[in-house]
Amino acid sequence: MSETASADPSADSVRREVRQWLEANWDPNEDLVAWRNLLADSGWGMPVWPRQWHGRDLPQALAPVVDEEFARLGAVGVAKTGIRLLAAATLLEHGSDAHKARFLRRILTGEDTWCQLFSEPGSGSDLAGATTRADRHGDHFLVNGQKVWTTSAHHADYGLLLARTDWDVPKHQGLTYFVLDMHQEGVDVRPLKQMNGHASFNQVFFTDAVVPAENLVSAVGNGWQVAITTLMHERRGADGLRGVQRERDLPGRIYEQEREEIAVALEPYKWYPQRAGRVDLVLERAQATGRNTDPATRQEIAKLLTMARSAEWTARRARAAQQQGRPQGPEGSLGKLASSNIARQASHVHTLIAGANAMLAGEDGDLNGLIAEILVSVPATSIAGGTDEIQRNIIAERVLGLPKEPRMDTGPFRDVKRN
Amino acid sequence: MSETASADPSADSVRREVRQWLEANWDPNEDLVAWRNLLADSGWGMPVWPRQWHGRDLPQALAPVVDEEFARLGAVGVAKTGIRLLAAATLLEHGSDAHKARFLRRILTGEDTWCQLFSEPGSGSDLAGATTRADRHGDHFLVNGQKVWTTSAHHADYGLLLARTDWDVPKHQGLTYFVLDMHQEGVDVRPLKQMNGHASFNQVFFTDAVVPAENLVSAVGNGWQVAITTLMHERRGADGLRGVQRERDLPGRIYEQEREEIAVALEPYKWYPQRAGRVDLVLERAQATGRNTDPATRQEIAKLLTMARSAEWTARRARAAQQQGRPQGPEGSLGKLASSNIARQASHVHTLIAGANAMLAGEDGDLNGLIAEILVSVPATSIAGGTDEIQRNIIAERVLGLPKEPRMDTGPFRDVKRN
Amino acid sequence: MHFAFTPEQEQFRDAVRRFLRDRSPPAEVRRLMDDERGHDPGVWRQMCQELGLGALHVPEGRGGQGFSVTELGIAFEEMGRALLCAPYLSSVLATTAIAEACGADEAEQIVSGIAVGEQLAALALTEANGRWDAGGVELIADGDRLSGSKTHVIDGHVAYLLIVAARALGSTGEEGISLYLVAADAPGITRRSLTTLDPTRKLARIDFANVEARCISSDAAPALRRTLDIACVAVACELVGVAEALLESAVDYAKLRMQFGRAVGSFQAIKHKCADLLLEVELAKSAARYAAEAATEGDPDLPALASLAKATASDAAMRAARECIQIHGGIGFTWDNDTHLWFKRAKSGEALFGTPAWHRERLMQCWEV
Amino acid sequence: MHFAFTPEQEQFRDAVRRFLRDRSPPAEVRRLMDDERGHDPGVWRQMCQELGLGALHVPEGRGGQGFSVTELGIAFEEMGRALLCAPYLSSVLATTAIAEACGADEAEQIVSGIAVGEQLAALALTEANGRWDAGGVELIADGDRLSGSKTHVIDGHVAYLLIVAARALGSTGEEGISLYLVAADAPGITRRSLTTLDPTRKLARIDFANVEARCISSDAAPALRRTLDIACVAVACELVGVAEALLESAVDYAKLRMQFGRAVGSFQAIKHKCADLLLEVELAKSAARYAAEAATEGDPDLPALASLAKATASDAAMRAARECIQIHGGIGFTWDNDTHLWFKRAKSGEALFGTPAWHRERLMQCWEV
Repeated sequence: MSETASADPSADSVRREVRQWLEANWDPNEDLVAWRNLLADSGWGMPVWPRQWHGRDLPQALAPVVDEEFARLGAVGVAKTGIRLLAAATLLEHGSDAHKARFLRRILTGEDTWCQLFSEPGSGSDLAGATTRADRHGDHFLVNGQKVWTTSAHHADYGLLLARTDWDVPKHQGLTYFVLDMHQEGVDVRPLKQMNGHASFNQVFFTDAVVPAENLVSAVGNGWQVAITTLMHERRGADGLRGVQRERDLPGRIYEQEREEIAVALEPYKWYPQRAGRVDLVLERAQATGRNTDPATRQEIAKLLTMARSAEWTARRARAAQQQGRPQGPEGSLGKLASSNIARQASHVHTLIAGANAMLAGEDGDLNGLIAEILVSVPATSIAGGTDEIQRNIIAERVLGLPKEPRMDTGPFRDVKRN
Repeated sequence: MSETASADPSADSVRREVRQWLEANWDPNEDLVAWRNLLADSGWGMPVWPRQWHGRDLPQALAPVVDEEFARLGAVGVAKTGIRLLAAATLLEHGSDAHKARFLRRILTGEDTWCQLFSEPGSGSDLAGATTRADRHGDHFLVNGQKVWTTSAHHADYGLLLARTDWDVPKHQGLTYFVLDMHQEGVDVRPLKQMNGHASFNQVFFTDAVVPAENLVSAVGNGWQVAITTLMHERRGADGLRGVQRERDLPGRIYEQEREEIAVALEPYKWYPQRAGRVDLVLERAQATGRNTDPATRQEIAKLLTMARSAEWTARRARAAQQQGRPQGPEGSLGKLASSNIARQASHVHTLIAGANAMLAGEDGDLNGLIAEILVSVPATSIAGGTDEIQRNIIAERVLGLPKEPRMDTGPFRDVKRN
Repeated sequence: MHFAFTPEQEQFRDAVRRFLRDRSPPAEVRRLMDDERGHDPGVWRQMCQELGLGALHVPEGRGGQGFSVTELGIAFEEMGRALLCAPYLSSVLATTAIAEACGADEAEQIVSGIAVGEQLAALALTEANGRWDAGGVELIADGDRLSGSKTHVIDGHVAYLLIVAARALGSTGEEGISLYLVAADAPGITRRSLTTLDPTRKLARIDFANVEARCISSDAAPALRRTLDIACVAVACELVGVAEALLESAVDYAKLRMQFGRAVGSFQAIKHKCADLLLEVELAKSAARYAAEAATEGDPDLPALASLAKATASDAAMRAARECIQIHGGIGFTWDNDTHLWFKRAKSGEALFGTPAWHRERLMQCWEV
Repeated sequence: MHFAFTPEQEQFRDAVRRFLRDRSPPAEVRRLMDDERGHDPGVWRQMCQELGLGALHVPEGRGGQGFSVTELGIAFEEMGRALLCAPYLSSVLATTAIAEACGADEAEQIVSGIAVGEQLAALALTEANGRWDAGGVELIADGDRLSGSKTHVIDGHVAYLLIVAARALGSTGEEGISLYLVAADAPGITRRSLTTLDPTRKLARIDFANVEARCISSDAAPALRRTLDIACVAVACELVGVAEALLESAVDYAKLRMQFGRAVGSFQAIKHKCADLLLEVELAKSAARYAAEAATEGDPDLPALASLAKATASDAAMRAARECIQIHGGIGFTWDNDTHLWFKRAKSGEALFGTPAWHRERLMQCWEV
């Protein structure tokens, strides 16, 4: 069975309908937000969402048809950068109608940017061990504590906040899920510099930051269930690169605005390709330096390319299986683990190829320092987004069905050992 | 500081004394057992043992002086093959005077052979989980159950038996340590064939095997402490090859008898060198096949030789540190883990060198099947004598001081999950 | 390129798996590995006639079943899982070589006999130098007379029909390589079973002393290349099956085996080993299936993809074999435990048609690195 | 061959360790890595004058302290542990080259200035081709005039005395290699600091345009070989120190860091990683110390042992660096955590004087495999 979408009886009618609508409405000189408001009104921006909330209730299998028609005309879609769609998916599933009315449209138009306030210095692999506290004071909560690894916090309007409201119950039961307004005095965002010199993430400090009770997304104490929704959507998006990138610079006001939006959103991610080891550069570097004639280096290159190609084919097998209607499993963890191995091997190969020049960086380094940046960025791959160890646990327990470890953190959270 | 023994004030007098005694008594045409009885009487066979029990109370540091004098004349020592000296050390430390009087002399003369009845099918890594039971019936115990991995059980006279006498206390507290007479109807020894076709070990089945109460080595329920003594002595001996091997075939009746004894004792171990990967054969095989000209194979050979040499130097560092008086630690586990890695890499290298011939065995295989035997013997290295995983636990906990895992087997043994 | 099987392909897999579960359980594998022939002729005929496994991927016009290498790969995955003892790999080598080297009519005539399981055939290629390519052939064809020795001939001890790669006097490299056909009982042929590390795959040495044979192709290097590429893909799929069987066995044991009051599979040392192994097996599976699809679709990159698949699947199978023994602990290296049967197949598969390192170098050459 | 240190050697180690604990804490490392010179001249003079580290292993008759490479190795282990920023490796290269290449009197005169920390010297060997051997030299000596470029010159940006490897016009390979001495401010010399991956080890590029220099050896290949062997041993010891520091940091963190209600070091994934790392570090330590002893004892196998040590220590240090970050988790790749400082030293040490793969091949050549 091939990868392209199967022929569904209604695919043709959907295609006709969206094509007609786009031909009647699409204008590359429209203002970006105005156009997206039109998309939100029509439901064509998020066709699989419910009709009530800016969608058209289309089955997932028909979404590619709509995408194809947008692509055919080069029509811009709703905003998809950052974690906005994780926020939207979480609110659609767990938010009140008031939340949906207030937040969803501006998520789609790109007017509001969101960030995810889950990880903490003391709870990295163990997200449910969060110790940022939210204490009720009448109609609002006061938040105190610290989050970390928060991409885009410095220009986010809202944050998805997981905070502890009860210390006397087991840790998963004492968490609550809020929407937090980032524009307030009690929120202090500071960039977090990495070993490669970039600052892709932030630390966020809360000092009596205020969340009105109406911003509760979960019931009090029920935040972990909501967080799982967010994490599930995050993992689902992890098999490929997110974000729209147009093939060429198209003319028109709306494209200019979209390019600017994407540039801002991608800024924190600019070292991500380096982190992945830049497998694409290996052959040209080997040939340019003449290291392609060294048999030991050739073996290492072959191992790398073999891993990279096999991982790509594995991802495509998983996607094809999904298109046949099999449920998506934790293959994301396999892909993530493969990426770590590939990045590590790529870094090893780049070191072999660079030889003495592996000691240089910046303008003096190979490819104007890019190779050095690869060498000092790769170590993050096996940690960020869930360590290799966590991925192996997920694979072993959820795919292979191996038993869990005995737990030491089931009592009241107050008594659980933590830093 | 060098490796040779330090100059102790009394070294010279010990040397004079043993030399005089040997010159007066040593006769290569003596009968082996008769000579060893003389050694047991004189104390020169085990000079660091107590005077009361066939020794001379010499400090460990002076033992090499005695060895050197024996070697100078080519004088045969006491029997040392198999696990007899582990048995002796355990009895010296925990046995009654009656045990010592009954067993020690015949251990030293080689008249009695011993085996170790610890491991069971259900308790491999987890020795203290033994389920072979010993139930008291008046003045004796009846033993039922099964042991495994018992080297030399088929010609052993006595076994060191660890058996469960109490199922209602935590597992380490319900074990008792016995001396079991192997020559009885209730003991059934069967060879255990390995994947390489050899049978170096036995299974031992007990059906109402009888142990008189006077053969209790530990107090009832205190067997684990005694077992630890045996295991500690076993680990101490693990850094090199045990057993005496004379450089050449010396003439004389006593040498003939000794050679026969050694041949019998070493028979179960004949595949051990294959298990270790036969690093010594690598260079000549690479040169004989011309694979030494293949750069990828050269890298793998270099990695192997580097590991092997470094491991050897590490063992010598540990020995030198001991000679400086530092206590022996769990370096044995480091050496064991290194051996696994070396054997695995050696097997890999032999496969590369053999090429297509790696598919052949027996007379058709390279070196008359020896290479094939290496390839199918190596997997045992990382398991037998304590798996790599157990070694890593020991290294991490006892050398690096990392915390232990939570235990799931601390309750009454009856309730502990087991196979 | 297809990344999922069709429902028909899945049904084919189920049929092969059911058949093998029934006819090739471990006890039968143990019986046949001690059998001189190394297979059960009745079972093999049944596999040919009921499942079409004798020449599955050969075009119908050339005596085969007309399926693709994709289906061949499915069959090999299953045969590896079940550790089948049967002349299936020798049949792939023989039928592919004939289908590639002969004209359609002749191919149909020869292949159809093999396809129904009545004739066993073997490709005699490798010689004392241990090479698996046309360039390594040293056996001499002087007119229609063959002189020299072949070794590592898969099922060469039982095949009646021998397809022999030979070299014209004075030629070198891939030039002057012919394929000859000769019955195994022709005068001047001596053959002898070799003792193999893996007793489930039998090999033979065959000596030719001025043996009269019939030339079926006088420029056979391209046919041999294609044959070996297909055979590498088939063995890669087989090794994926081997690796999967070992992984499943390890995981099953890790769930059952208790030590220290817990299933050993709850210890991260074991758990993470299994996770890493699953990743490696899944990557190898993708590589082997992609190579099979590439052969099906006539992808000119097949030589590279076949090497990539063979190297990856070999490494995965050996790792699975080592780890499966390790996870079983002591019991894992005993004769009565089945793990060593798969271990030995993986080990012999590592050397068959070239080691992983050799295939990686070939991959780099194909890709002109 | 000695496998344990003497009490005097242990005392020497303690003295160096105490000194570095005091004068090279991480904050000082961070200060000096942003410093243009890359070291604190006062601290370096003190190290030379109090601890004798400027020319520790050079015979007294040639201006050194007359200790052996064993003591040099001890110092380098400690300097690696502390990630010292100082011109100690450049001093080893320079003083060894001079002691090997010059007559005793001249050597004493030059080395003694370096030994007391008053003169900084650098060996200018490597060029654009990135090679670390005499055979790679392309810079031309035409009479007493040097023309060409050197790069990756350790401390070349601050050294006053340059020892330059040059080639006679028309010579090839290891023939025709000379060593020249020239002050860094001589007319025709241009030098420039290079941006380095590891900011704790500074490198420079130095261009020579018809520079007048003094020849101190006209057949310098043997001296350069010996110099590089000693330098490889020294760096191997340094990398052992780096690896040990990283392992200790990882283990300490694993004991403290709680996740899921337990110290992460109680999880086998972390625990076994640490155990494997300890083994690799101990093996590397044995290899580096053995090579140092071999240099001390004049073992003719030194070239092989130096390569073995360098390859092993590089691999151990890089593994320790990767695992130390991994065990720290997210915090491990932040700038404020110190791990990356050691990581970068390990990474640059991997490439310095040749990668591990290059040294393994050299080892095989030395051993005539």
